[in-house]
Amino acid sequence: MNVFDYLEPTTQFVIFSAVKIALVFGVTMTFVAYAVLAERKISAWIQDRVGPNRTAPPIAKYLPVIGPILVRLGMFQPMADGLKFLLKEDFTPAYVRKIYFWLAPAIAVIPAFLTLAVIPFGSTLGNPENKMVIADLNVGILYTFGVVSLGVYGIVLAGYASNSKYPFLGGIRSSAQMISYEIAMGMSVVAVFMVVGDLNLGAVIQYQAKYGWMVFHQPLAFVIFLISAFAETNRLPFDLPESESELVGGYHTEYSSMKFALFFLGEYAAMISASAMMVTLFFGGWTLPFISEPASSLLGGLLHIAIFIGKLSVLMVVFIWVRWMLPRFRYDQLMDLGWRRFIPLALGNILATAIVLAFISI
Amino acid sequence: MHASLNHYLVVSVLLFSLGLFGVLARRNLLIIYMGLELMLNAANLALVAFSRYNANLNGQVMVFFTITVAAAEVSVGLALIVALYRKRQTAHVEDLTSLKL
Amino acid sequence: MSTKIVDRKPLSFFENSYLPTLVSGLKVTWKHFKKSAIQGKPLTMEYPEQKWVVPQGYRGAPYLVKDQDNNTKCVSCQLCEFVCPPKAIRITPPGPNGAPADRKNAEKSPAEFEINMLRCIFCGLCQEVCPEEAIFLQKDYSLTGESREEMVYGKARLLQLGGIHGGIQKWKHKLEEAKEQEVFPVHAE
Amino acid sequence: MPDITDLLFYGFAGLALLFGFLCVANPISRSPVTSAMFLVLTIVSLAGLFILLHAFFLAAIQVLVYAGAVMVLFLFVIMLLELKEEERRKFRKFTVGAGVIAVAVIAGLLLQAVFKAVPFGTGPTVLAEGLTQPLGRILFTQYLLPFELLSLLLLVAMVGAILLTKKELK
Repeated sequence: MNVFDYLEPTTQFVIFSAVKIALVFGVTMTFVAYAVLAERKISAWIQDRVGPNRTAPPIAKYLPVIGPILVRLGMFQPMADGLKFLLKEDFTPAYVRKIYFWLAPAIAVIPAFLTLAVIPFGSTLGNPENKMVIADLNVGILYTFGVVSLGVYGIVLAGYASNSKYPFLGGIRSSAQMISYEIAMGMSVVAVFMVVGDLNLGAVIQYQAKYGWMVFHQPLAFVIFLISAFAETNRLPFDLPESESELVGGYHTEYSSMKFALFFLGEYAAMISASAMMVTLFFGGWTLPFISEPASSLLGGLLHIAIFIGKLSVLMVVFIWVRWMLPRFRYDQLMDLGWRRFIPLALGNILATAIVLAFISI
Repeated sequence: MHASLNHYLVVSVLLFSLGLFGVLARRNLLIIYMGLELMLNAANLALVAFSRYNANLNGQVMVFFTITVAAAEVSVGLALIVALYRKRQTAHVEDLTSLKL
Repeated sequence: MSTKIVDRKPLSFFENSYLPTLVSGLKVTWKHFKKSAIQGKPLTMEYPEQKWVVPQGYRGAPYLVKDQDNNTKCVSCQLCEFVCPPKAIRITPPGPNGAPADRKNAEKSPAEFEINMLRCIFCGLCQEVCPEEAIFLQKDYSLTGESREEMVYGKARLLQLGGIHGGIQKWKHKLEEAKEQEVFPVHAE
Repeated sequence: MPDITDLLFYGFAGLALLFGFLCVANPISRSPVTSAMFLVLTIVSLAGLFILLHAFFLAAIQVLVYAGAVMVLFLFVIMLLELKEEERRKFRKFTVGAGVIAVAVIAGLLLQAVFKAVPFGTGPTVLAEGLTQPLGRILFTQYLLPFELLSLLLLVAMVGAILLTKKELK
């Protein structure tokens, strides 16, 4: 720490930010891998199956009690999955539009990770200056929406580049779906920011620490945000862009190997960032009702990060669980839900919030 | 040389010229439309730069309005192109020569 | 016949809110989750450790069998080769100078007897047609190999896998069947 | 030595101009999708310039509305119309020549105006900060009427677009 103090403030900032970026990226990647495992395990359990329970590296034998349990839970499966994706044949069909075909998976992944930059995933670590957020923007939420809205390009371009029917339909569907639900999503959070009075996500968390979680202030906004998040991340019941029973695989029908894995990664990273947004906006971020002060010690800071990750995990389980609860929506039903129910509801919510706030301020 | 108002204005002018070139030289209605968007964006850049260097937020408000109007304009314009395409099966200005549909 | 259009019951406001569907979906998923994750009773079996109990009359892989004296029952008549629909069986007869059968009541045994398990459709016609009851569909269902050549089972392998088909002596049950048919049930008409 | 914001300015400006050029006059591809993608990149670079001008709100809006919605609409229409035929047509020499001349004249005029108006490298030291709150305040006080009118304009545009794209016009 002392060596650090001799450096210029700018250099310190750059180094600290780089470390944070690397850590967040690494943790998110790990989280994605284990989210896939959780998805497979929970899906298996809900379908009366066992799920991955075999994959074991040679070291698993030497762990006395915990080894077999970890293997049973499939804890080593993500490594095998990753390796498999890397080693599979990377196949590019002859009729695709090559440049877009190669670019699309990358474009699908990047926005999901960029969103994480503004999420405050902890209070402070070490000294009070070290805020646990990569970019403390005063337009945090607008940045998020801007970046999320770019996420659609990956899918649309994948559909266009594949130059075949099903991916094309998937791409078209996804472009309309994402634009529609973005509106509902944006409208729903407007009410939240009206209550808080600041666009900075850190301020939102401070407000919630003081007055209780936003989900109790704005339940309707939360419901709309949650369901729109399902639509934005192409999760069931809104997975129309990839719906395997209608469009084979939708936009990623023609993809294989690492390029397919990137789409997969993008979907889960988008789920993680949507969950992180929900934790921050509606569930008090890193705070708990009895832990609301920014941490003074290193341990406290780590505890806050752990709280954040815990809340995130719960929401991820919700994402996974809902997949088996509801059948897929029809396309017209999806549009109907977005345009004719959620947007008016969100607008009404804004109006009601404004009226209540006006009365309070008088 | 430090970036000043003029730097931004020059970029804006060049961008505007590129958009204009697109409108004049391209034959595809959609790309002509993109040229228009480019010109609008160039104007936006100039307005934001003016706003910044005159310590006055009016320019930014103007840009806000421009973006909104552009969104409305694009939705109507694209709807027109789609309607035209339905009638004529083309979005190519050279093929759209008659006054009546 | 014309299509009958059934009127759907219009959904009430409560049903339209998706809430009942959500609750019932949660109920069903939770029921299954509880059963397999918490009580640890999934429907599936863990294959290599737990094995499926093969039912009577299961038609698995066809193997050659030996009789009670450990002699090859096959007499190389080639009926199974002839009847096999996918042409999975190939028999090389011993020829005029071939080795005689290793049992007394037979003239010859096959020099080579191959079943291509990749072609076999487990129809059981070979078992049906065999006059010597030398080939039986047994209970093996998991046949694996690393190459196509490996999946062509030779005579030695088939005999070893088939083993001794205990108790069955040639023609014995045919005799019993014949005896049964001699005693016609007399119906009082 | 130029500091980091200047470097960023030259970077973003160069990128914006490069992508803008590739959007309207791509020497390799005539595909409208390529043009649209380069326009998206131009818009994102411009958002970078907006950030350098401390117009954070507008930068976010630029990406959100232009790149996220308007350009997706463009792509949607391009894919809907399946514009394959147009890709193969070549530029005509005459139109390109006329275009270049017209553009050069207008650009020259504008540049001359720019250079005459303010000498290079000067300007007031007090700079505007395009934060969300002051922008919102001015929007809802001084510019309230235009703001409300805009909402009407958006409504009209929405109705118009729906009517125009309907299958049969009555």
